[in-house]
Amino acid sequence: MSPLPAGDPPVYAARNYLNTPATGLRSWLTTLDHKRIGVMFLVATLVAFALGGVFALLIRIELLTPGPTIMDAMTYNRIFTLHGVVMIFLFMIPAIPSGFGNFLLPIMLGARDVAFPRLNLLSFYLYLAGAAIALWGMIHGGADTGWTFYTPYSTTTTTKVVPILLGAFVVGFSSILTGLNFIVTTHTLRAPGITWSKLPLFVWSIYATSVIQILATPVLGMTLLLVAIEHAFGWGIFDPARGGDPVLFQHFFWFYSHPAVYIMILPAMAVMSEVVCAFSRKNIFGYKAVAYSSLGIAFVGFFTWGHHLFTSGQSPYDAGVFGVLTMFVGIFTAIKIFNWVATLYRGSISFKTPFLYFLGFLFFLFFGGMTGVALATVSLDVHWQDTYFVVAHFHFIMVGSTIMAFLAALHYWWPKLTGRLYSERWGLVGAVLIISGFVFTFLPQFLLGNEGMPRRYFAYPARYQALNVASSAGASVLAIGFSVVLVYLLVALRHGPVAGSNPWGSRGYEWETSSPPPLENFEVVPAFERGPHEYHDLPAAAPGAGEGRHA
Amino acid sequence: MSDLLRRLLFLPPAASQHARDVDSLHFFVVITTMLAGLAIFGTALAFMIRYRRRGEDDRTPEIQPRHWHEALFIGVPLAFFLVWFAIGYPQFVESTRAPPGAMDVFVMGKQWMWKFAYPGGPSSLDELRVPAGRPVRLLITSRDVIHSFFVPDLRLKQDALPGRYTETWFQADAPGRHQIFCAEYCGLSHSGMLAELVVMKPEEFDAWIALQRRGLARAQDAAAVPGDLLAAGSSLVEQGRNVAAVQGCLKCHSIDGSRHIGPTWRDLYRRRERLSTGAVVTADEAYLTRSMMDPAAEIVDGYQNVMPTYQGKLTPPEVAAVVEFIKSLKTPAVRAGPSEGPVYESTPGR
Amino acid sequence: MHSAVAHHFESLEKQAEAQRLGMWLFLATEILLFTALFAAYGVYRFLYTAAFSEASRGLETWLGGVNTLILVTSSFTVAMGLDAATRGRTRRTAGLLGLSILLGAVFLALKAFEYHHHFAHGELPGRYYTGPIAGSGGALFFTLYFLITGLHAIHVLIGMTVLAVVAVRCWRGAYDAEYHVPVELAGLYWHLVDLIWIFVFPLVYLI
Amino acid sequence: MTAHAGDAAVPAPPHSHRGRYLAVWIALLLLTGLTWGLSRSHVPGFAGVAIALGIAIVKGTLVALFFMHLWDRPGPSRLVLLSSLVFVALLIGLTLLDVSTRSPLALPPDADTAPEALRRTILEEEAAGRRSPPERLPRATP
Repeated sequence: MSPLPAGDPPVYAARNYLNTPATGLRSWLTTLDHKRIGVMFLVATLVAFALGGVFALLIRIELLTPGPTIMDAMTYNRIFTLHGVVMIFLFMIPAIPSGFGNFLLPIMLGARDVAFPRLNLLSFYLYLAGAAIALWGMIHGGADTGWTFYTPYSTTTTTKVVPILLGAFVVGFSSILTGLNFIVTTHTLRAPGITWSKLPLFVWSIYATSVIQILATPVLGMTLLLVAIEHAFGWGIFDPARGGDPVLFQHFFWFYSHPAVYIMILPAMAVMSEVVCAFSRKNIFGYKAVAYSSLGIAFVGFFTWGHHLFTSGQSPYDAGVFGVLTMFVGIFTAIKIFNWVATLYRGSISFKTPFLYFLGFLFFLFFGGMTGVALATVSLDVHWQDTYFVVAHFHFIMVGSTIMAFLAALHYWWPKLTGRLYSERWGLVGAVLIISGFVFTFLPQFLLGNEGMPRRYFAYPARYQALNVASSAGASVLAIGFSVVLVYLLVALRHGPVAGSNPWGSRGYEWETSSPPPLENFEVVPAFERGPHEYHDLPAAAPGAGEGRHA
Repeated sequence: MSDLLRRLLFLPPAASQHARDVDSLHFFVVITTMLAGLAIFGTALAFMIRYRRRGEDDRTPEIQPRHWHEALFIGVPLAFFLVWFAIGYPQFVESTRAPPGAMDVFVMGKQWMWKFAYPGGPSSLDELRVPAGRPVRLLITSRDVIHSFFVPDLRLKQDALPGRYTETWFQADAPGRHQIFCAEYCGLSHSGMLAELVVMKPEEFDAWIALQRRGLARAQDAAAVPGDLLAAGSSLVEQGRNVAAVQGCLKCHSIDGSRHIGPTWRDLYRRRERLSTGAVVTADEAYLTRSMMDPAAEIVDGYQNVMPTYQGKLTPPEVAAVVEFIKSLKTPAVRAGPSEGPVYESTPGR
Repeated sequence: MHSAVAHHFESLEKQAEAQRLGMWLFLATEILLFTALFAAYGVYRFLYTAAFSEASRGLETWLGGVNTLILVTSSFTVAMGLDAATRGRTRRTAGLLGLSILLGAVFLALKAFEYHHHFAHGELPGRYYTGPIAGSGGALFFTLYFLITGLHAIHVLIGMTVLAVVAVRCWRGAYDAEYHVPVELAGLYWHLVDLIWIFVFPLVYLI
Repeated sequence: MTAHAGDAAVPAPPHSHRGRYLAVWIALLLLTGLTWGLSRSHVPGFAGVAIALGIAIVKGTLVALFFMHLWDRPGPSRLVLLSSLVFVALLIGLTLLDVSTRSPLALPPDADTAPEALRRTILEEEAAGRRSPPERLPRATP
């Protein structure tokens, strides 16, 4: 760490959102403050993440041996279903938009709150309610359908699939309300000076995410409801025995669930655009290209859902249309990757923890994205569909990238959230463990998929064991990494050095206010004259990346 | 070269021309991806070394892209992606359209087995026999939920949809055996839904199928009901074993005492079983018959309600044969000591 | 500043703009909610053309037509109510909204009569279908018929509730010529319910 | 975004829309009658569908533009409605493209759209024993 530059020692804002207007539990649960709601979302999604992580570990332990290891097939089928449902609906979709988005978006716009604070709180309680319904279903037997709920299996299984469907349905409304709030806030509550061309890139990406949330989630909600109706009453909508078309379900499901991948990845890109500028102390290369490519992903992402159906009996014409459109989504991601790398050119790169996660993110995004495009070259998908290759691919692109971004965001904005700094040394240890653990978990799975091991297999032919053991070993490294991060962050919460308003020397608007921010975000309504990613005109006495002093 | 790449990527041996074509695209995709990755990460690494932070008062210039930068960023990857697609899509279309004159095999997936029916009526369970060097068209359907017919060695996969047919085709190079998987999650024993593709020499296949047809004709002559599984002339126990194998009973019920999806049949007859309701029944002929007709009514404690009903699927003689078969699986009660006193019925713990 | 302005908005006008946009976004989600059903309808109508036209011919087209006229009229009265509100005549607004609610109730009553008719003829969704059309097409038509019209009826009920709340507040003088965004938003919702019916009518009854 | 002066913001009594509302209402009533009447004459096939949907689109546009004020109020609201309609078209269009071009064998067995000749071939082959009969779907137990 470099020594603290000359200037005032960092101060912990005495009056901040954590202690105003009150500190009691009641004041949190009834709060309308977007920052507190964001923090509550973060805590709730982290709990969900821990739960999903435990399920993941159980899966990896079970797959250590070709036959039964610690559970029977029924338990295994339920656990991978719950792993998917919890991770996707309760962690990855809400984590960054509802957590960090809620906390940061109004501050980045210089607003005092989101447009509809009551809806915002309602969104949080809908999330809790949906999670509770799903949890009830899990305790009372869970579901064994996989998170994709493919009919007619999902409509005939005897497990508790209806509560899980309803839980996901309710959480969907939480997602819609959050997205609605963000779009209206971005349109109507920007502080003077923040024009559309001076919006932080984080806001652009979250805005694009919100568009998807609003337009895709209702279709999923209706579809899940139809499956629940089908399961409960036998109305025959997707039931082949009653003339229904099970492939139609897959169309509806992926109309949401493919864009949902972008609901997860766009916020990750949002975080990374901020991090790469802040830690290379450099203006973003191609602001417009990066901003518009977010909208491009949101839009074109809707045109590609059929690439999940190449082997499903879908017409070859549809397969062609969806395949070629998928190639175009890849382009928007490529634009971002190139522009981020170009941003490093002639920068001043500081290898703090968030930047390490940026490097991991770049790796997972590149290989996850390229394998995704490879999967869209239809004939290869026929071999890979429903094998571990697909599992590894989407864990790279959705999980790897999203977790990297989530952790980068957690470290980068930790001082803003809590007013304190974490230990950089332990941050390095955690980042190395997590990134390498992730690679070692999922790289073998690409090879398993090549070799032909189908996914959702409780038992497998013995020739796949070596790679499975390798994958499980990687998962244990991953688990250790997450525990390390959890511990040092909790320690930092109490004992970390005081951060001051801008420990990274970032030019983002959110660093202009004190840490933690006051209830109304800014003491006076700010007026910004520069962009949020401009570093060429840094004042002479730059606020350096200070270690800070113990409070 | 391609064999080395295949091994590096853990790809199974390619058993058809189509598989080799797909592999070629695979190698092309992997190589271009790796080269692009090297270029991007190499550049990033160079920047990170060259432009690492040297002091807290580092200043950076503002750099904006020119239009040709962005055009390059879009054009180069798009060109590669479209080339991939232009190779892959025709391969896919080709794999959906069987050449005229291909032999038709009907494939039916059901929980949790594959059934194959050949021209002229013969059928087989969990084993697909085809001739080498001739095109074979598969017409795939399912009887319950969606399954997916997957042969890694042929780079071939096609979902089985209940109530309708999907089709695909292949032409295997040479005699050999290849694994068949179910690739679409279909419930409890999804991972046990395995089968084998046996590629035979064409003349051997012709002989085999002729033999099958003759056997079928004989069975049809002998049996009262066409397609009846009871072959005349064998003992009832043997018939029961056949019925149990063909109907898939043995997929869930072991006959060696090991616990599987359903209770084992070994020593099942006259065993006292605790039901999920708490009641206790003796597994006599009546109970065994009831369990085949209405499996959900009396479930042995600790097992899932997953067994389909066989009402209407088994003829009364077949049911009797299966019961006889189960009865034959009763081992004599073995005692260590001398055979003294009353003999108790063995009640092995579940 | 007007008392209805929340602390984080700079003006009443800005707040109204935000509320209108929020309402439109919500309406977009409603449209997409119905889209899944319309897409299913389109697919099954394509697959079971004959059964769907036969089932459609069996419906009481005149009832559907009358109901369309009723909903269109109720939309008109809501629009007139908003017009009255912009001129500060909120009592008149309340009356017009009340009239719209009444029309909504008539719509639902006719719908209930129609449902009763279907129940009596065994025209029920899915496995409960005992109507005259052979094959799976008839049952699927009625599954979708009940899903679409049922979901629409729920929206009519919600719309009536919203209009009732706004009408009561209008009567009590909560709004004036300057501030009457809630009237406008409730109106938007009601118009959407009308808009969706405008598409349900030809889909279900006419083609 | 620029603020769009809505009716609410104008302090003076705004321009009344009553005449416009009345005209739209009458147009809607007439169009409803028209589409109803045309349906009685049973225009066959696709043309009938196109006419009915075309009239519905005209009616919907009238409601959206005048009752819902998109005519006077440009800006994000129009964009929201238009983009939602794009996605409506997308979902319906691409799923219909699938069913209309899918192999007839992969459609429900009793659908009208599977070409009759092809189905007959299959049935004949089954009868001739060249194909084994497809097993009947188990009816879901009520």
